[in-house]
Amino acid sequence: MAEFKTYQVAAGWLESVAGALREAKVDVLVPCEEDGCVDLRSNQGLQALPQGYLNTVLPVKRVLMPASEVLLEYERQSSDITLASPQEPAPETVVIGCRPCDAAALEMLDAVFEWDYEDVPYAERRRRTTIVSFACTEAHPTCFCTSVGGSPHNSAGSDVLVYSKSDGGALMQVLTEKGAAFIGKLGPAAEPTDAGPPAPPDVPEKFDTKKIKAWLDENFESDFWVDVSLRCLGCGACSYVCPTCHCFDIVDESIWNRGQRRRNWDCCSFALFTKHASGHNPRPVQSARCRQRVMHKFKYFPERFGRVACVGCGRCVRTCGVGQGLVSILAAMDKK
Amino acid sequence: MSSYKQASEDASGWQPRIVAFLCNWCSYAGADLAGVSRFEYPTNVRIIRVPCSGRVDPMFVLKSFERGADMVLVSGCHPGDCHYTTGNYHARRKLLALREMMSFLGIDPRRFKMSWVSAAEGSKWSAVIRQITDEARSLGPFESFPTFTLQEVKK
Amino acid sequence: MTTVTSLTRSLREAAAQALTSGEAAVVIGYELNDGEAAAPAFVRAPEDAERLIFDESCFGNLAVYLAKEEVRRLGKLAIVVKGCDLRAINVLLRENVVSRDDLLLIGVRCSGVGRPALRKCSFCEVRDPEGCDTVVGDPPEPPPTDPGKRYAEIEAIEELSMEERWAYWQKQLGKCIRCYACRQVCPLCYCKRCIVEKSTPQWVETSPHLRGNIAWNIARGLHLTGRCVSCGECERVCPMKIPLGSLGDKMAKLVDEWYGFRSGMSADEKAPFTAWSPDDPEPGIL
Amino acid sequence: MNNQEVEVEEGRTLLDAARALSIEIPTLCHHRAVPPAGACRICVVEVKGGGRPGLVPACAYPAQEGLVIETDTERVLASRQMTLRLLLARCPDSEVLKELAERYNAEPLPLEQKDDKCIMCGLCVRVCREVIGPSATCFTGRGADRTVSTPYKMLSDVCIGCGACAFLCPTGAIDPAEFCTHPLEKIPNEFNCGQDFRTPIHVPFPQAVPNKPVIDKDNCIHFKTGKCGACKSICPAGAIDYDMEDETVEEKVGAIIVATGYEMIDPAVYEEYGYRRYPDVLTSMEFERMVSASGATDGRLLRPSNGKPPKSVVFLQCIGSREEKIGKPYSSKICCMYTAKHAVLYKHKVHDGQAFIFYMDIRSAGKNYEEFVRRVVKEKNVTYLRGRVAKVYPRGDKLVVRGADTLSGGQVEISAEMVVLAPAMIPSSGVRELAQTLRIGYDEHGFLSEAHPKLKPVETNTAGVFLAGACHSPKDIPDSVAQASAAAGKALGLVSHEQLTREPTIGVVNEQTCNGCFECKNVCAYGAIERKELRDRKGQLLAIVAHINEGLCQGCGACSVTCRSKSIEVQGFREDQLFAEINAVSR
Repeated sequence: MAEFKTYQVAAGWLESVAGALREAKVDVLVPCEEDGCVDLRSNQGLQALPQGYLNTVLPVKRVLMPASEVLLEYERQSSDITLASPQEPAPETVVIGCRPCDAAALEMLDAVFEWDYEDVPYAERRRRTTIVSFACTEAHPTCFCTSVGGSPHNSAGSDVLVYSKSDGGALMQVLTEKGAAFIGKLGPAAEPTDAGPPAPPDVPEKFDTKKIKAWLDENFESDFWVDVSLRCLGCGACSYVCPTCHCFDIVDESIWNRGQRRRNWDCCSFALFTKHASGHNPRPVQSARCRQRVMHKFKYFPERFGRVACVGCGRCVRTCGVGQGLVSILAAMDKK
Repeated sequence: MSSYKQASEDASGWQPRIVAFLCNWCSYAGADLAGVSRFEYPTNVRIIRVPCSGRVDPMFVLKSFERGADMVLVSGCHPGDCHYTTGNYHARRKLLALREMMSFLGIDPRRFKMSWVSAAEGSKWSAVIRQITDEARSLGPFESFPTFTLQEVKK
Repeated sequence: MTTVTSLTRSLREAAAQALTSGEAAVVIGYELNDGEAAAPAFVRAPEDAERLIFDESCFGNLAVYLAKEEVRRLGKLAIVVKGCDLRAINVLLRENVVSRDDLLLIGVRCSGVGRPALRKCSFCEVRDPEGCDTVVGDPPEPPPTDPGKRYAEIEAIEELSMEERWAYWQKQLGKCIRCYACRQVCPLCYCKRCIVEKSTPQWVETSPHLRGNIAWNIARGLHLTGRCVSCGECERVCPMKIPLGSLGDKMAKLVDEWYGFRSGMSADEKAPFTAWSPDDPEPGIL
Repeated sequence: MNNQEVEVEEGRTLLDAARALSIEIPTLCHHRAVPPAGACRICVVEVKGGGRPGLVPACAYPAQEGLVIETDTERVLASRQMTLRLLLARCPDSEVLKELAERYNAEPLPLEQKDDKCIMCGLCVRVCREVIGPSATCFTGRGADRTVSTPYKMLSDVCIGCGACAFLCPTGAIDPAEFCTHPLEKIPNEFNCGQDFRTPIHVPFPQAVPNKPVIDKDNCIHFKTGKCGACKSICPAGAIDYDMEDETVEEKVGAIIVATGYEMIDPAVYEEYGYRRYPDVLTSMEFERMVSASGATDGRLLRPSNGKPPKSVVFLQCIGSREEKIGKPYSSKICCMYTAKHAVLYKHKVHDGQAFIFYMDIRSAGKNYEEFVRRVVKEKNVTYLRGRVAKVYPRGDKLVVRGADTLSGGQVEISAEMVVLAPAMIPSSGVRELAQTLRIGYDEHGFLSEAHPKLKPVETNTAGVFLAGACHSPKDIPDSVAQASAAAGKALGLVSHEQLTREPTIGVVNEQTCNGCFECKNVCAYGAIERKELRDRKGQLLAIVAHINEGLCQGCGACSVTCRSKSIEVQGFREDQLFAEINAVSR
């Protein structure tokens, strides 16, 4: 693997690179604020990024694994079925301004979607997407990346890691070939430098994943689950905003003999998630579903892929309407 | 499906598609009477017979739009004449609520019609259909609504 | 840590009393939380009543828990209700979701939640909950604005042209990711099977595309017409910040203007969609 | 009596005895309701033995053990003959007397003839005193001046105007109206279109079913004043009971046949025809009653204005029918034929009379109908004029009918003595309320709707309700009879089975998903939604859900739409079925 350098750019770099990329028909996604809601959009006008935004509402996940995507279209005539791949291949995409935790989450999604066989739609997009993440300059009380082996400067999953400067300039740490290609678009504006990154903001550790794993191994059956899940309403908000949650549902939307097969986000908190056609539901109550979510992230996933399925972005905590969120549960376990 | 399309197209190409839900006792009989009385009306209306206008769920109307209807009509007995005494009163409340919500969302409420046509009003039926077909034609295809569409499947 | 107000203190006493006397097996109330909203608390022992608080951070409409299976398993429920939450409970009583006998209502006199106070609080008519078993707190000061402003927010939308409204809602509903937080947090969305979960036929497509989202929000809006008590929880918990409240308000305004009906004001009224009058308005019917 | 043994109760009279043997004895002053007075002496019989022999009035003479009576001896006949001769001399025009006189070949005595009607029997006086009570009348004057009158011949305020005296008077000599202070309201006879009058107690019309008298409480003196009671005391069968009340009878029935008939539009709204303004302008119904033998004039056709037969009659058809603006668009169907009939009847009554008929078109479809009309035109030389009448106005004692004759293309002016209008048929008033109660449809005119114009002409949309006659549309008698027979057949077919076959399209609840909110109960018009408890094997209550009573449910589907969890399906109109239809028609 080649040696990658760190570069230095002056203010206005973003506009120029975005312009250059769009010239090359590349889809540029950056955080934009609308109705008090920061999200990744292919920002045409590209006004300056939202000031001091904590993170996007939805993680980068949604670029590579859209909330809903067409897998195929079909038409049936008597016995023979014609299949068709729906649309033109995923466009070249550059995501600028996501957070290291989101980028780090991509490695976990990669693990899932390339594990037993390659998930074509995901892999396609992954190959064509460059991730330019912005290192965090400050931490939110709900952040806990450090508790799950991450950090505000985590470079995992990113192609370029950007350390913004107060003057609008930035330090750019290239991490992959894609990253190098991205810097290439900046041309001479990007000068190599030996300057090191600034000190990361402090994110306190809130729990120890090893202790939690150990506890989970012992406590599949426990009143604890009922107690902590009483307030859970069973919506999918936490999973849908989670950078690592990747459960999906396959639906056919059809009219007569023609239809579309779609992959939509799904969530283990839904009662319907495990409901059988018979009406039987192996996870009949919310406590069982909450347990599943925790178990998956901190027991089953580690057992299969050797790392927890959580990057500590804190979205679940911030999003939950009833103050649930993983951290309180995990912290409680940690105390046990 | 394309075969039907051609059938409904005249020289000018596009023809409005109107889905009509008719109560069995009044409007359906009224439409039948229009037939036996030889009242003419446009062929753009596709009739679905229901026991009562009170059987028409707002979802039926919505689904018709999703499936590409340019206009939806629900027709029942005149107030006071419902075969089931109150079905059309319930229909009136629920379906007008739908229309109000459509309008609030900016979904053209003119696309959704209701009428009271009795079993004896064959002429009114044909008049209503002529009127709303003209309106549907002047409104043009209901493109603003996200209908169910597929790219042509490649063979 | 906020200082314990007299309201909170008397609330804790009421809760502890209910638990010690055995009138209730659990008190559903609010407790402190890192976020800006207090979290629901389920207090099962008198000494735990100290966890309970009541202040302007207590947005939540706890009535939603009355229909939750595992909560009901805990035994007889006592619940801390604001006047506005009580309206939802009235609907639940009417619809036989709970029976009044199985319920201990601890009402709190509320001067509005949120900093600044929520819109709904600025013209609240039910600051003093009626029909509770016990009510705590001092008589609240009257709301700053008059109830006439109730529908001011949606009237702004109604004034837009149809095309503008459509553009607005396409953008808003286009954001929906179908996490169903709105449904789950709604005290009145207690169906054993939501219409969106019915697949034969699939009236509402589950995919979060515009078509499915419009169907979903219209279906939900109509199912709540004449029932929604405008507690605003759906809008508060929506991760995509979709102004869902205005859909509910629109229909509330409709039934108010057409049928002189306001939901949840009492437990024995008939919902507009189950009532009728020969001379109901019928504009535009041919 | 007349050599026959007869036994009667203590206190009965010889007359009763004779009637028991059906021996005919004439009477005038006797009525069973009034104590006998033996005033007229017509009923005399001869006592032959068992008592003091001689002539005695049978009506008053008490029957006794061993009496021997002869009713037709020379003496008896001679006595009756003489009595009659005396009475005839007084009342030569009395029909009753003339008839009796014939039987006893009695000539009037050659005395100074009077033309009185009263035979001084005093029955009126007695009934008033002894039965009704007020004693309004009495005999006044003496000898030749003796008359029945009120005291001092003054108008009487004690007379209640019950008319019992007039009713009993054998010679029709008395009329309370002449001496009663409170004016006796005459009650128009509805059946004869008010062309004559009826008593408060009356038989509604000949061939009424049941053919029994009814008391019209609003006009009955007994119900108004508590007095009178004449009918009760007079009725031989004792059938009259003033305490009877109208009662509402509830019946559970398996079928209902609606046969509410029709009314006629009020022709007075068309002022040009002058109905109600000119007495000689009649409706066809009024004409019909007048020429009917059972009508007010006993079938004599007379001009209301002067009581003389009309020399010319003009019939106007389509009054208010086939008339979009102020009338009815439909054809009343029966007018062409009955007008032709009326023209014929007129010619029969007034041989030299002239009949004119203004018509729009002659609708004579039906067996032998056209032939009949042709015959009327040719043989009865009735003049048919195709056109409308513009105006009817009086000239002298006649009416001028001005109209257009579209065939000759000219104005015609006919001087008529009577004008007969054929108003449009309209449904009976109140039929709309009835239809709403029965949940059957009706058109904008109020005619009831059949379930299908071709295939179900007798049925309505509500199972078990059938139509017969003009409530459905204008119909003549044959059509009405045919439809009525069909309706009866349908009704019988329905109730003749052990079990009722029902439509399978009813609601069914999905108990797995029902929330038990019972909002469906609120919208069910049939009370078909019931509560059902779901229990597990141990009998633990799991849930209370809705259950639909198959017998009550009519399958309207209101519950299905109201159900938010979509837990109610209507068989035959299931959601997946309708979904498929929507897919099919919207593509």
